[in-house]
Amino acid sequence: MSAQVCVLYFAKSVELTGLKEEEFVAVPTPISSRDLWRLLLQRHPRLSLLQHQVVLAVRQQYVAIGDQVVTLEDGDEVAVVPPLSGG
Amino acid sequence: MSAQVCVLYFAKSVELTGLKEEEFVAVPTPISSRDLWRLLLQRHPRLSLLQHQVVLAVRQQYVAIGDQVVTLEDGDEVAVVPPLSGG
Amino acid sequence: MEESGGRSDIFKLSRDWLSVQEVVSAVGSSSCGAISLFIGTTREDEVGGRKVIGLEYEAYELMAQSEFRKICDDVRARWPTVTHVCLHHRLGWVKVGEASVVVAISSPHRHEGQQAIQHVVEQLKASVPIWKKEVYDTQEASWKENAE
Amino acid sequence: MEESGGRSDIFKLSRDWLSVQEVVSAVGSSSCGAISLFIGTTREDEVGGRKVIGLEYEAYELMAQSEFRKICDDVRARWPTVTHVCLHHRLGWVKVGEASVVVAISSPHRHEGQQAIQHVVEQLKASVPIWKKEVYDTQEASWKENAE
Repeated sequence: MSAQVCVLYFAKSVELTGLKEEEFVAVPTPISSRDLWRLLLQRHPRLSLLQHQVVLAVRQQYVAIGDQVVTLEDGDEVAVVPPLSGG
Repeated sequence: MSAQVCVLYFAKSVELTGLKEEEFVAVPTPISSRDLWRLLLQRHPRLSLLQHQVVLAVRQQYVAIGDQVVTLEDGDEVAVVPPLSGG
Repeated sequence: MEESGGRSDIFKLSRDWLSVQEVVSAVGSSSCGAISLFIGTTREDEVGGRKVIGLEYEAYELMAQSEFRKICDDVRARWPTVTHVCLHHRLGWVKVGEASVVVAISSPHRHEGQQAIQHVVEQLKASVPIWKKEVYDTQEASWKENAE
Repeated sequence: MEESGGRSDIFKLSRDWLSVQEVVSAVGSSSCGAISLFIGTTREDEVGGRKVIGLEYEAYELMAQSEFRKICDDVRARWPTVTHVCLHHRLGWVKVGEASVVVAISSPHRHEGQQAIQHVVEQLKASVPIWKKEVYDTQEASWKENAE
């Protein structure tokens, strides 16, 4: 199974990818958050600068990068979330 | 020795004495704060309703009613301070 | 207003409506990242079946000023980074829903300001000679006493 | 704006100057005797010899809204008497001295509001997807990271 998802970039990840958002057309699902991050790194190797600091958000819920498995549907939003600095 | 002092009343003590301030012309000095309070009670017996709740202020410094001795000078300000309720 | 080393302690007793923006502006400082604020308002309340319609405040004004200065000295001893402190307190008639006190403190970071403001409000209630009388819809009134 | 049982949670992301009075008015309630407020401002600062001239903010807006709602649910579970919560956060360019965030909480008495506001500010920094970049007088910039 695979899904087409919309990937959103914020803060430093915008500068590293040069993009605010893009479509990923054939993401395997279910997938661990670690493998999802690897897919992003394959497309944008400079994102490795955020390694160990970044988390993802899938359908606006935080997911740490690790063994956790997520199920994706077409149209889902996946976000790259660098360290927060609001307030 | 004696001094002429200005006595200020606030809050409930205004209602009990009917006064906002008055002159006391011959207050003995030095005097304990307990004796000073007795002088006030002699002139305004209804102030006894504040007994055990009131403190005095002499020259704008709080003085609990008790053994503490204060020295008064002509023109000094003595205030009757019912329980505070600012804020 | 007391100024020393760029720090100010401002205390004002006012018979007019209190402006939150004025108090905030009084403590603003480009060296501060945090402003903590407390607003005390007259609460709608019922006491023994009578409705509170407002509060009537009075103060021993000069002594209130000097007690405020003591509180600020104490705040600066406990939280040395606190920059400006400003307290405006209403006198006279304050109807339900209006502010009776506005306090603001600026500090480089937020923790010291948030602790200091609690201390200022507690000490205001404990030691500044101000009194209020609750006035009811029955025309009755009673002098209040701070619990703390 | 969420309303339930006369309680509201208001969250606004704004590219305009924040009005403290607007945030205060949003939480006003005649059943509340206390409003606690926190204002976070851009501090004049020097980092490695460069002067900070302002901050550039961005947010994941819809997710920020939903994380704020979680914080408010948590606040109401911990301090059930908290009445209204309002948080306005700037986006875009915020120059030194201007407010980037204003939070207000109303409550019948002051202790719960003062505790709750500290929790809201901590959780805002920890979990709401907002980012800022410090911009220096040298035209350089760097993304910040909340310590807490």
